[in-house]
Amino acid sequence: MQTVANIAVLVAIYALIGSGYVLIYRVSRVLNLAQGELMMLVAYLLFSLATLFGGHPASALAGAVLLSLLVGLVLYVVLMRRMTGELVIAAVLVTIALGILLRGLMVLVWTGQMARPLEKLGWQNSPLALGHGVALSSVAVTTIFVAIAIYVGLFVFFRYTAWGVRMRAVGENPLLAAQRGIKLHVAYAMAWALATFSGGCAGMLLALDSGLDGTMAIIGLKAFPVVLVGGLDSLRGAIVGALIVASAEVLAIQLIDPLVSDVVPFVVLIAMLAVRPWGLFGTEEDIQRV
Amino acid sequence: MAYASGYFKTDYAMELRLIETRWQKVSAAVLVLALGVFPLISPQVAIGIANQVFIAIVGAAALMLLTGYAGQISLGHAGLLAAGALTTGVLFKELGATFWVTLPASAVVGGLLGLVFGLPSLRLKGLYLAITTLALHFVVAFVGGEYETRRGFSTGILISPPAIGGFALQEQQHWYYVLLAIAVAAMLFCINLLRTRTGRALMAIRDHDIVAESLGIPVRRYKLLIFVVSSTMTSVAGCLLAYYRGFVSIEAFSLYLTIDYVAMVIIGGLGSMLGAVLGALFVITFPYVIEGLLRVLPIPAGIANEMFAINYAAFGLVMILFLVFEPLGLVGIWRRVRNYFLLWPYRQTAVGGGGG
Amino acid sequence: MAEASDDRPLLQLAGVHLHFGGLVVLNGISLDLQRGELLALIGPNGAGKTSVLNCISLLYRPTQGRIVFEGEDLAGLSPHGVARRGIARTFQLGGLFPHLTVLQNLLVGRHAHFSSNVVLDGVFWGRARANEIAQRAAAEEIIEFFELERHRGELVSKLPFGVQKIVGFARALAMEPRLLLLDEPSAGLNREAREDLSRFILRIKHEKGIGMIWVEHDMQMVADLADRIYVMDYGAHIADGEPRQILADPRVVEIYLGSKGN
Amino acid sequence: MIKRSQLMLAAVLGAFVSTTLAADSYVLGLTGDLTGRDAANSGAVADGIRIYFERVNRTGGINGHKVEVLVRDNQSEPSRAATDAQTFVNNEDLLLMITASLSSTYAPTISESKRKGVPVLFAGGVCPREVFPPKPDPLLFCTSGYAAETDVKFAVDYIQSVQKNATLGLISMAIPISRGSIDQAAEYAKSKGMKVIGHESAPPPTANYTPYATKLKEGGADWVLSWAPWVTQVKTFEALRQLGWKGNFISYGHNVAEEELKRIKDPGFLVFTTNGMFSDGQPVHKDVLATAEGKTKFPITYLNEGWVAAMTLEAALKKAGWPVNRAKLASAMDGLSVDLRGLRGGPITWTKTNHYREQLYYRVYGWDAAGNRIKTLKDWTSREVK
Repeated sequence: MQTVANIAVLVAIYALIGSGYVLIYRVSRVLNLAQGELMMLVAYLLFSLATLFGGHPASALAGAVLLSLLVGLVLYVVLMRRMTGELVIAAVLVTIALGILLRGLMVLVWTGQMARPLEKLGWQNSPLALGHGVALSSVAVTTIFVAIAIYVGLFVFFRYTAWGVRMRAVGENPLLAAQRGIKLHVAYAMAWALATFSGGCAGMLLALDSGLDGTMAIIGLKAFPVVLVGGLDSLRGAIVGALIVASAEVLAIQLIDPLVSDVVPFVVLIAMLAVRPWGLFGTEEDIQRV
Repeated sequence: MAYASGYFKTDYAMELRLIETRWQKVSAAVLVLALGVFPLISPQVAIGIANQVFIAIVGAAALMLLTGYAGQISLGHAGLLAAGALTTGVLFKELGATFWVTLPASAVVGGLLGLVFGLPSLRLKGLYLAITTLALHFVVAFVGGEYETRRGFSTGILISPPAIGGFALQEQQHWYYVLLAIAVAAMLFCINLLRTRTGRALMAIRDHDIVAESLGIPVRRYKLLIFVVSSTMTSVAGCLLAYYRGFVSIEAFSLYLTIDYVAMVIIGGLGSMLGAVLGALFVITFPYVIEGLLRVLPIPAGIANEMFAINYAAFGLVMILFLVFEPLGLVGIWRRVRNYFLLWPYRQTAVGGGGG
Repeated sequence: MAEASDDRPLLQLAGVHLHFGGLVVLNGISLDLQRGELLALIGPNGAGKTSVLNCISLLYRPTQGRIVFEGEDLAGLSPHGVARRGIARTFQLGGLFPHLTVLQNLLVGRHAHFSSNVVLDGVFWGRARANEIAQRAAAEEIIEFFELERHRGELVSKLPFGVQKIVGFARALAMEPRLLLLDEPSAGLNREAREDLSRFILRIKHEKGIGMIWVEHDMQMVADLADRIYVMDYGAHIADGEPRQILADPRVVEIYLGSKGN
Repeated sequence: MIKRSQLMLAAVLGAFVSTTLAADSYVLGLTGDLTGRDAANSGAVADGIRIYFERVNRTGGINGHKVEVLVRDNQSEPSRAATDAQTFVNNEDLLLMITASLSSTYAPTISESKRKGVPVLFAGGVCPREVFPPKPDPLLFCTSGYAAETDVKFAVDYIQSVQKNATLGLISMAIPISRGSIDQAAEYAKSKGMKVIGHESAPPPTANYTPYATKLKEGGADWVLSWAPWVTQVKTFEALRQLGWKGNFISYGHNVAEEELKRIKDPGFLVFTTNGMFSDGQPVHKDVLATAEGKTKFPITYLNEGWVAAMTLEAALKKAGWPVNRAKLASAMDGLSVDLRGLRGGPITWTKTNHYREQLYYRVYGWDAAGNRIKTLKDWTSREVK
């Protein structure tokens, strides 16, 4: 039972990080390899805000959420906007370079030491007994709920709101969408803002649960096989991918050898690339398009 | 590409010369002289940097062939470098093999791995190909890591310097000439490849693979071929790196190394061998230049440690600036500067750059 | 080029069908082409003319039916194998390699005539060097034939569209084919360029004896040049025969008028 | 355009000049993980050494000569370390290299040092095999606290002295050195008749340690031993507590341990270490506090390891005298004994047969919940180094 709970937590983390990749890819066909650094940045922003407003945890959290949206927006407007129409691989490289830049800046601003935003917020990460001998930390439980909430929110947004539908249209056929009067740059900017927000949530929750240091960026990369297995342009795929990879990882730890857990996601990924390169829920023609 | 008037070609063989005019002969001679004299007058540190540049040129040229000319994007470059270094390390440690065994062995292993890395290219393009090669990188890293741990070489394998006829290659100066020769040979190989049938076929595949196929080019075979050629070169570079550094450790071949090499071909300028050279030069010397700059500027000692974060961030920033503002890379800048001086004193917009 | 002396047709299509999912693109196309014959393939947009060419050069695999070239069924070949058997083609939009010069584009066309390999190419030794010189001479003949001398060293992306189309034509001819597939070579050309094009087509037919399937919209050119016309609509055969007879055929007139009426 | 290139040239020349003009001082080169994943450890070592020699230079230097420490960052990446080492050994004036980073950087450093006969001091991270008796490498020396095999044996013995029939769980980080040591701990504990329930190994970036903790808890461990980088140790412990695990956790006390004990405040979380904590309140600790105040971004308790290295280096340079060269310094280090005045349980003594130390002194610290302070659970215990 505990194993199931552990899988659920890891699925939530991977799905949240994965949503960041998917949102940007789906709308603008750019693979954002700075996702790990962005979630780390948002987590550090939370840490700084928590230090500033120690007494008002809610305002620190709200501030961090707002800042995450703003960071995504600014990044698009200042940087990624210039990459529209360039080679896809050039845009991807820009995100890699952005990751390097951000990491250097974060070391400069926050040093490389472990930061613990939870303490600054004045909260306790107390264990919750969930019955049947299952226990999880309260932040871990929160992570599951946040992941569900964000995914439900995203599904509703894309299905029922005007801008959600427009963003989908842009993702499917930017030319046609532009002819219909949809402002491409607005759609792309919103995708970046949303992706930074949902990835940033993963970063904040991870930091609240077990602290924050330079390795978080690499965790962002670890979630990368998840979205590839699920399909780069599908939110549903990200959930299924997270489920597959997280289960494989946790079961490998539990049943085989913990050492294998590190390679498992990539083995799953290679198997998927060999059989169905566009992922479980991805769209096939993407391969021709890029 | 005759710069001076009064130079005429009288047969097709003349067109195949790499160095044509007197002006080109003079500049080539100056370059050879400068490269030859450099280690005699430079401090050890500078020779060390030059040596790293030479090895990087071999690796960057290999990646340039693959990505810049054949249009196949690979993020497995560090894995292939690791394969060469590891082959060298394993053969040296387990069998005491000499340089004359390890170098060809690395080439063979690289070639075989190239076949494996190339297979996905038959089905996948662009981003998906990049990701597959990335996944293969992790496989190589895992295998290497397990080997080192299981055999108890967890902190890396120390390798003795290569001995050529009883003469051990140890001094930076000696390495310099050897590595320079290898880098020049690699460049000549690539340039020759590109001006002949193979190179044209690669560029045709990059620009229009379906058309290339209907012109009688076996596209799949050429894709595999270029992966094998590029991987062999890369693996040889890995072998050289192992000997030059005197150690092999799988941790030295992280994803960042791949990024360094991708940066070399992008910053240098895709689709140009000169770009591979300039890119290698730029990426290798960049941290030293930044460090030198920071050292010249008055910086309080207390934040000395931050210097390295600045260096790191600056690398990211420069890469972004290149990608956004100079997609043609250093070669683009070089051509503009060259054309400016060629046409001086006449003001004219740059003419199409065919060379490189 | 070995002149085969048999009187079998150069190319034979027998009941070729091409389906994409539920969409029927070609519906039982059968045709014969003799050596040195110039066959014009006409029909309204979407009739499946280019698809016929794509089936012959194996860019599409026919769902059903046989394509036989010089007595050999093409079904077992790859697209580059078809090209090496002596079938060359041009593309509607040129299909040139934009980052290569005119000369390099032609040399790519001569790919199959080289006998070097990657190692020899890399060291530029022996056969590789001799090949480069010999093939360069061969390419130069083509350049002369198409009067492209002054564009020889230019990047094709910098050339006007009309010249690009000629280069595409030249590249196909550089392959020394026995069958040439021309996909709307005159589209986008002005009158003067069309006259040049007509001249080239006639010279190829008379001087080189190459069989050609020619997809064309310019009925005047077709009437002037073609030996025979093959009319298609909705992926099916409508009529074929002498130009004069076909262009007077009421069914053909109706297809063209009808399509204009739409 | 010209201006920028001139500036560039000046910068490059400047870099060379600044490394070659310092011939009237003792020049040392430090390569450390200043911005990588071990930055909290290595960066603090580098700061300790820097601050120590700043004071030495203010008060007249050593034998009348100042000490200059050139610092380079290797991010624990072997290739960067190789570049650093190469830069250092090619600097004719440089006497010795100090390394403070993960063991992945040792091979390149050792390889370069051998080429030019430059002595190396390992001042943070694990001591390499080459410094241990009976035949240490003549150029390699180590002051750092870690001793891998001896460490885990001490810890196993300690657990057994507290609880005779403990069921022992083990967790390492999936890096070779940590995995290897924990494997040794498993063997040793089994030979001592303990029940060992497997060896978990978490990869360096792990999003969630709960799966590992689950396995340890469900295996029935009442003691868990960890010898790994701090993150793995503390995150596994925290995950175990989240699962409601009630046992005791003993882990190696890196220089962050003192601050972490104060943060965690859990009587079941113990650290064993060779460095005394500042809570001991020795004069040397007060000295460090007074000297380093405001000069480092790290908590001052992190600096002990760097301080030990700097004290040892000062003694070595003093002994080597002036003028000095690489060989002379190396031979001065052979047969050096440095009193660490309470930073450690005993002195550092190097001999021809031992470039590590002959005795290791361990202490176990834990949290005194009633007194709300750090307490010593077991005082200095010495172990022979063989």
